[in-house]
Amino acid sequence: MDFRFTAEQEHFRQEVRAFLEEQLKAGIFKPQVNAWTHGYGPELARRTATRGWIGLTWPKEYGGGGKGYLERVIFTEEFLRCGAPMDFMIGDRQVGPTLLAFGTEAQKRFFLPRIVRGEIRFCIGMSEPQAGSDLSAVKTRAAADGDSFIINGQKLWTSAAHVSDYVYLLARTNPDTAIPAARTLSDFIVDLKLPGITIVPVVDMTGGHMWNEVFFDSVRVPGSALVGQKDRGFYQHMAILDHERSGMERLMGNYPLLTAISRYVRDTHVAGAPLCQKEWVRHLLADLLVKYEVGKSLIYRVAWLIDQKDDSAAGRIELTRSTCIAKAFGTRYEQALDKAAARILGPGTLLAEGAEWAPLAGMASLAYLYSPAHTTQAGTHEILLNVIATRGLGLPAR
Amino acid sequence: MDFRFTAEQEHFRQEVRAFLEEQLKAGIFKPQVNAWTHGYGPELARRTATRGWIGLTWPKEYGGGGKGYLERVIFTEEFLRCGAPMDFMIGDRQVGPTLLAFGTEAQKRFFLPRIVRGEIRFCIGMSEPQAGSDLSAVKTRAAADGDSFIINGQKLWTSAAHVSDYVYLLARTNPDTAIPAARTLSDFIVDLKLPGITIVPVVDMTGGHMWNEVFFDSVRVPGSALVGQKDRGFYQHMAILDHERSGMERLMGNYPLLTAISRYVRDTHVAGAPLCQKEWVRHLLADLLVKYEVGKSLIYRVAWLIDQKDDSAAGRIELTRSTCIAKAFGTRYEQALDKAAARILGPGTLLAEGAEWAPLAGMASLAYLYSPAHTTQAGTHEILLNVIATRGLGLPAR
Amino acid sequence: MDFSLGEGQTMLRTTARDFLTSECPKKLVREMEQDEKGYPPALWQKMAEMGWLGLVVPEAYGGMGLGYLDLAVLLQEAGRFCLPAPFFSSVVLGGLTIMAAGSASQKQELLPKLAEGKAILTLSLSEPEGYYTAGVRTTATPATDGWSLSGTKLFVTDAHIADYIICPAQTPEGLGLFLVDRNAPGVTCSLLKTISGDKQCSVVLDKVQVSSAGALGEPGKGKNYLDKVMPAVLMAKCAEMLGGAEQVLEMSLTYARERVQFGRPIGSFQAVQHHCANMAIALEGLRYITYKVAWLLDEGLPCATEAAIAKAYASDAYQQIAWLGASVHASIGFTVDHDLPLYYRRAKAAEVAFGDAFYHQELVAQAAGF
Amino acid sequence: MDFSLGEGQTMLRTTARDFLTSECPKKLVREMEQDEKGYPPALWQKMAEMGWLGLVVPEAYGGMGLGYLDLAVLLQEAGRFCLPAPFFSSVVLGGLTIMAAGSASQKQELLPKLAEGKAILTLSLSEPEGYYTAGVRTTATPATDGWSLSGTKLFVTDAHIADYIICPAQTPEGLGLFLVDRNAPGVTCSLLKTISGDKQCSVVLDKVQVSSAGALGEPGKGKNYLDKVMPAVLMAKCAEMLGGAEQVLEMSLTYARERVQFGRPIGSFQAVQHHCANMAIALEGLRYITYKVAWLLDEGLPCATEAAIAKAYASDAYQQIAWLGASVHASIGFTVDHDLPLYYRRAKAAEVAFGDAFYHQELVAQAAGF
Repeated sequence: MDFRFTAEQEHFRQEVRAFLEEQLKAGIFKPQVNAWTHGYGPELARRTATRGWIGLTWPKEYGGGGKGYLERVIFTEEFLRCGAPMDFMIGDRQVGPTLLAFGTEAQKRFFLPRIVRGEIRFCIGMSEPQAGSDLSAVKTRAAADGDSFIINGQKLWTSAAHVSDYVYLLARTNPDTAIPAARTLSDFIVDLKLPGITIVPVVDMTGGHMWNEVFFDSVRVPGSALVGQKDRGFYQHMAILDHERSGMERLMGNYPLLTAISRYVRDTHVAGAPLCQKEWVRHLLADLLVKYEVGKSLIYRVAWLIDQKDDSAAGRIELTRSTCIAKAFGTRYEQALDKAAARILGPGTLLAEGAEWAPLAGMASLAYLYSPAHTTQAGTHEILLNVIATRGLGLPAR
Repeated sequence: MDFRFTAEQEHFRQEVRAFLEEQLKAGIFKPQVNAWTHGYGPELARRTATRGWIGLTWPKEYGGGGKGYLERVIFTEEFLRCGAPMDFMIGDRQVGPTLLAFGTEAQKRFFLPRIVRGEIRFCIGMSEPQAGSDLSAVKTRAAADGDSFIINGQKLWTSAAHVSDYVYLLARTNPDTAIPAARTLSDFIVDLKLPGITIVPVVDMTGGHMWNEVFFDSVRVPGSALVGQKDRGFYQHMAILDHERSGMERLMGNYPLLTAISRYVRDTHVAGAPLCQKEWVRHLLADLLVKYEVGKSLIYRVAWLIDQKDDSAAGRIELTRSTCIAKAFGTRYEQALDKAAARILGPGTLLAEGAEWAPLAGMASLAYLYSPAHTTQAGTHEILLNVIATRGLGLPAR
Repeated sequence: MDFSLGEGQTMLRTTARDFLTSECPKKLVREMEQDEKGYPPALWQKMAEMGWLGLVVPEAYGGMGLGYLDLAVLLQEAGRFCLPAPFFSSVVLGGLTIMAAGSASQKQELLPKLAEGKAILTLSLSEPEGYYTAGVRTTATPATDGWSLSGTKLFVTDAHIADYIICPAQTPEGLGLFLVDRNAPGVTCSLLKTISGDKQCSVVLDKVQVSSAGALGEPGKGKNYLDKVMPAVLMAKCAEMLGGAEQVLEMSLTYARERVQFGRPIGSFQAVQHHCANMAIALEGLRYITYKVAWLLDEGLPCATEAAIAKAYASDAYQQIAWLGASVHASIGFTVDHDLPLYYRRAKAAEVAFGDAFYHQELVAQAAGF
Repeated sequence: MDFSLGEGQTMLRTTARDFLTSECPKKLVREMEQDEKGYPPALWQKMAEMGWLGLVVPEAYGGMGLGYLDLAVLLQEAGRFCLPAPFFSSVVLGGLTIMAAGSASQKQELLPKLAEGKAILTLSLSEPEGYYTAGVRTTATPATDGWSLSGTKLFVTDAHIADYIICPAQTPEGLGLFLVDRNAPGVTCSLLKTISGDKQCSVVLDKVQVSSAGALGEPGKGKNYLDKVMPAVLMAKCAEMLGGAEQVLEMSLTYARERVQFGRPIGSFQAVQHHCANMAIALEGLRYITYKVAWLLDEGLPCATEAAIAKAYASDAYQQIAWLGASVHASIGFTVDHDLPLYYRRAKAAEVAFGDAFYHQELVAQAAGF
C-alpha cells in the first residue's frame, strides 16, 4: 500500500495550481460554484490544451498525455478547488474514452486531436422525456438511408448543448419491437450545426441554464457518424459509464462552499465568541471533514483501479462497484455539506447571490437549490444503489 | 376538534393508576422494561379482570366493558408507564375482536368471558420458518377428517406460547397448489394441551425467552375449532391486523427508559455541571420529547378512528393507513430513544442488568439489544412502508 | 377527543380550495414572485370581501370572530396554493399583535381597516444581531409627543407594501412595540433578493418619529405581548407548512402513478413507495400536532411549549417531505417551470421562519427542566 | 499510490483466515463468552507459535518485526472471526505501550514473554471520572523503593487474565504509567457483566506497591507515551471493526440470496438491495481510511488526526452496518444462536471503545482550528 502521490505527481499538482492562479489573475475565468457543470470558458480550455492537460490519459499517438487516471484526478481536483470552468470535460471524460474503445481509426484521428486542442465541445444526448433512469426506452430514431442515417426525435436534460459543437447521441437503429430494446440502440456523434436540429433551453430552479431540450427533425448524418457497432450502443454506453461516475466532481464540486463555511464559522462572532466554538457547529463541520477524507480515499482508489487496467469480468465488476460507491458517497457528502451550511446560516440561507446581507455571497442559497439535482446526474441515487446491489454485490435483479 | 379526554376518561386513568400503584405495593408485579411482551403475571391479570378492564371495548353481553378504544388506550398507557405485565393482551387485543367479527356464537360464549375473567391466555401462530413477511407461504396443514381436522406443521416466533392456554392458528385447509395461497388458509383456536403439540423455546440475544417454536404432530381438533369461514383465514387475519398495530405499545413500550434517561441527565454531573446542560444532550432529548408528543397524537387519533366504526371501504383504508403510520412512527421513535440513551451513556451502555457500575440498572443495554427486534413485530418496517404506500396511498403494487 | 373538523371548518376549507383553485393558479404564483409588489390587489380585495382578512378579528371590530382552528384551515389552503398575498403578515403577524397589545382605540382604528383590506400590517422579529427579543438593538428614544426610532430590521415579510410595520424597540422601560408608518420620513425599506418565494425586506429606521399613540400597549411590556402572540404565529406557520407538505405528497403520488420507466409506473418500485410512505408518516404527525395547538388556543389554554413542539417538528418534517418529493420527481422537479420548486424553496423559508427545529428544541428542553 | 496489499500481507491474511476457520468456529466464540477466562489457552499458544503475538515486536525482542499494515490485516481477521483471545489487550494495548514507553530493560524483560504468549498484558484507559488522561484520579505516591498506587480503573479489557495491567496514575511530576502485577496485594479485579462479548473488568487498586522498575519510562511523561501509542490503538480497533463489518455484509448477502418470500429471494426486493448497498458504501470508506492510518504509521509519519478521523468514521459506520444487517435478517438475526448478535453486540463495544464518533469529531475540529 502507498497513500502518497509520487514526487512527479505532486509537482504536476503544483504546476496545475500555478497555471490556474495565473489564469485567474489574468481574468481568464471567474471562480464559480458548480463551474464544472455550468461553467463555459473556451479561452481557459485553449490555454489548458497548450499545457497538454486535456486528454491527459489518452495515448500519445492521438495527442494524449499518456498519463494515468491519478494524474487526471489531481488535475480535476485543482480545477474544482478554484471553481474553474471545465467545458472540455465531456469530451475528455467520456467521448474520448468511448472513441478509444469503440471508434474507427478515422474517428479517432479526427476527433481526439481536436478535443485535445480544446477546440471542440461535446454534450451527451442520452435522456429523453420517457427515458430517464430507463435508457432502453429511448425513442429517438436513426433510420438507415443508403450510406447515411436520418435522425428524428427529442433529447432532454442535455447539459451544455447550447455551447457544444457535437452531441454524442444514443438513438434507435432497429424499430423491431420484438427485440429487447437494449439491442436496438446505437451511438452517433452528430454535428450540432446540422440542419434540422433545434436547441431549447431548460431553465432550472436556480434560474440557471445548463440543461436543454434538443430536437432532431429529419437530420441526415453520414454513416461515419456511427460509433462502434450498430445496435450495441446501450452496451457501449454501459461500458463507459464508470468513467462518468469516477471523478472528483461530487466530492469537490462544492469545495468553495466548504472553504467558505469553514471560514465563516471561524470569523463570525456570536455573543462574543466565534461561531465555531459552539459544540454543534464543531461537530457538524468535523463530521464533514471526516467524510471528506473518507470520500477522497474512495476516489483516489477508483483512479488507481482504472490505472490497473484489469479487464477481467471480476475486474470490471470491481470497477463498477467502486465507482458507484464513490459517487453515492460523494453525493451524500455534498448534500450533507449543503444541509450543514444551511443550518449554520439559518435565515441567511435564503439570501441569494447579490442580496444585501447575504452570507458567503449567496453560495449557500445556491447550494440548497442545487442539492436535489446532485442526486440525479449520471443515474439517480436509487439506480446507483440498485447497481451496487445487483452488479456490485451479486444480489438477484428479480 | 377536541384534544381533551372527558372527565370520565380522566377519572378512569386515575383509577387504573391507583390500581397499579396498589398492586405494585402489594408485590403483585415487578416493573420491567418490555413487560408487555416478556411479562407474565396471571395474578395481576385476575385482579385486572375483577375491575372489568379486560375486554374493555367488547359488548357487555359477552362480559365486555362496552367502552371505546380511547379508554383502552388510557388503560394500556398506564400499564406501559409502570412496566406491568400484560399477558392478557393477545386475547384482549386480537383474539376477542376476531371472534366478535368472525366467531360462532358458541365460540364467543365460551372464550370471551374466560378472557374477560383473566383465566386464559392466547398466543398467535402465524409465522413459520418459510413464512415471515409472506404469510401466504404458511405450510402448516389442517386436513379435514370427518368432523375434525388433523394438524401437522411448525410455527416459529410464537410469542408466549410457553405460558399460553391456546394458540390462534393460521393453517392450510386446501392443499390445491393451483389456488392462490391466500385462499387456502383458515383460522383455528387450538388448545395447547392437546397431544402432539411440542413447544420449544427460542432464546433471543438478550438471553430472554419470549419466542417459541410450536410443533404440531397429527394434532386432532374438533370442527368447532375453526374460526370464521374455511379458506378465508388470510383475509380475516388482514382485517384484524390493524388492531395489532394500533396500540401505544411502540411508543410507550420503552417509557421507563425515557424517564430514567431524563432523570440521569439531570442528576449526573460532569465537570461540575449537570449533563443536561450540555447542548447536544438537551437537543437529543428535546427531539425525543417532541416526537413523543407527535406520536401520542397519532395513537390517540387511531383509537378515536376505531371508535368511529366507519366500515366503508374508504374508512377501512384510512384505518389501515393511520395504524401503519402510527406503528412506523412509534418504532422509529423507540429506536431513536434507544440510540439516544446509548449515546448519552457511552461505555455505560455495555453494562448489563445487575452489573456493578451499570447506569439505569442496565436498562439501556437491554434497549440496545432489543432495538432491532422492535422493527419486526407485526410486520417488518419495510412491509409496513409497503402497506402505507400501496393500500394507504394507492400506489400500484406492481 | 374528537379528531374531526367542525362543519364550519369543512365548509371554509371547501370554499377556500374552490376559490384558490380558480383565483390562484400557479401561473399567478410565478408572476407574483417576479412582481415588485408580490400580490394582486384585486385578489386581496376579494379575500377581504370573503371575510378572510378579518377571520379572527372580533365582530366588534368588523371581523368574523372565528377561531384559531378556522385560521389553521385557511392557512393550510394558503400554503397548499402558495398564496401570493400578505395574508400571513397582515392577518397573523399584524392582526394578532394588535389584538394582543393594542389599546381599545388602536384596535378600533386598525382592525376594521385590516379586515377590509384597507391597511396592510406586518411585524419585524429579526435584526442583524439575531431573532426575537434578545436580538433587538433598535432603540426608541422618548421625544416630543412620542418616540424616535433608530435601528435595522431584517427579514420583515411584506414590509414594502405594508402601511404599518410593528417594530420592537428598546425603550428606557424595556422592550416596547411601535407602529411605524412605512411612509414616514426616515424609513428605508428595501426588498431582499431571496429564494423564499415571498417578499422579505430590510427596514432601516433613522430617527423615525412615532407619536405617543403609535406605541402599542405599554412600552416595556413588549416581550409580554410577543410571548403572548407567538404560539398563534407558530401554529399559523405550521398550518401553512402542513398545506404545502400535503400538496407535495399529492403531486409526488400523481407523478409516481403516471411516470413509467422500465415498463411500469415508478410508484410500483419499492424505493419510490418508501419515499412516499415516509412523506406520509412525516405529514400525519404534522397535521395533528398543528391542530392541537390551534385547539389549545381556541380553548384559551397555555400552549407555549406545545407550539414550540409543533414548530420543532414541522421545520424538519416539511424539509424532509420536500426532499423526498424532489427525489421522487428527479430532474423534472428541478426545472423552473415545475411546481415542486415553489414548495421546495418555501419549505426552507418556513423552516427558518420564527426559529428552526434547533431553536425550538431548546425551548422544549427548558420546559422539561433540562 | 497503491491500494493493494503486499504479497506478505495477502499471505498473512490467507493463513489467518484458514487458521481461524478451523480453530475458531462460532461455537467456540459462544462458549468463550460464557467461560470465566474467556479464551482457550491452547489456541493462544498456537497463535504464539505462529508468531502472531510478536507480530510487531522487533526481532531483537523475539518478535517478527512486521509493520502496522500486517497488524491491520491480522486484526481484520480477528474481527471477522470474533477471536476470543486477549490479542488486542496484550499485543496492541500492552505490547505497543511497552514499545513506546518502556526502557530497554523493560522491553527485554517483557516483550519476549509477550511474543511467546507467556505473559498477557493490558492497559487501563478509563476510570469512573472519564476516559483517557483527563479522567485519571488514580494516584501513585512515592514509597520506599517504588510507588504506592490507589484508585479505580474501569472497562479494563482482559484484566482478569492479565499478568500485568499498565495503569496510568498521577504522580507528583504528572501522569505516569505503571506496570501493575495483577496478583500483587491490594489489586481487586472483577469481571463486569457486559453485553460486549469480550471480557471487561473493574480493577480497584488499594495501596498497591510497585517497584521503581515498574514505572514505565519516566513518570510525568505518561501523556506523551499514550499520545504516541494512541493512533496505532485506534487504527487497530478500526481494523478489527472492518473485519467484523465485512462479515456482517457477507452474511447478509448470503441470507438475502437464500431467503425466499413472496416467491423470490428477498435480495431481489429493492428495500433489501438498498440496505445492502448502503452497507457496502459504509464499509468501503472504512477499509481505506483504516489502511491509510496503518500506512502512515509504517512510514513513521504523524497521524493523530488521521486516526481520529478513522475512528470517528468507523464508530458510526460499523453501527450502521450492524443495524442494516439486522434489518436484512429480521427476527432470525435476533436469536441467541444466530451469528449476527455476536457482531451486533461487538459493534456497540467497538463504537464506544477509545472514544466514540463524537469524541473524535472534537479532536478533528481542534485540528481544523475550530
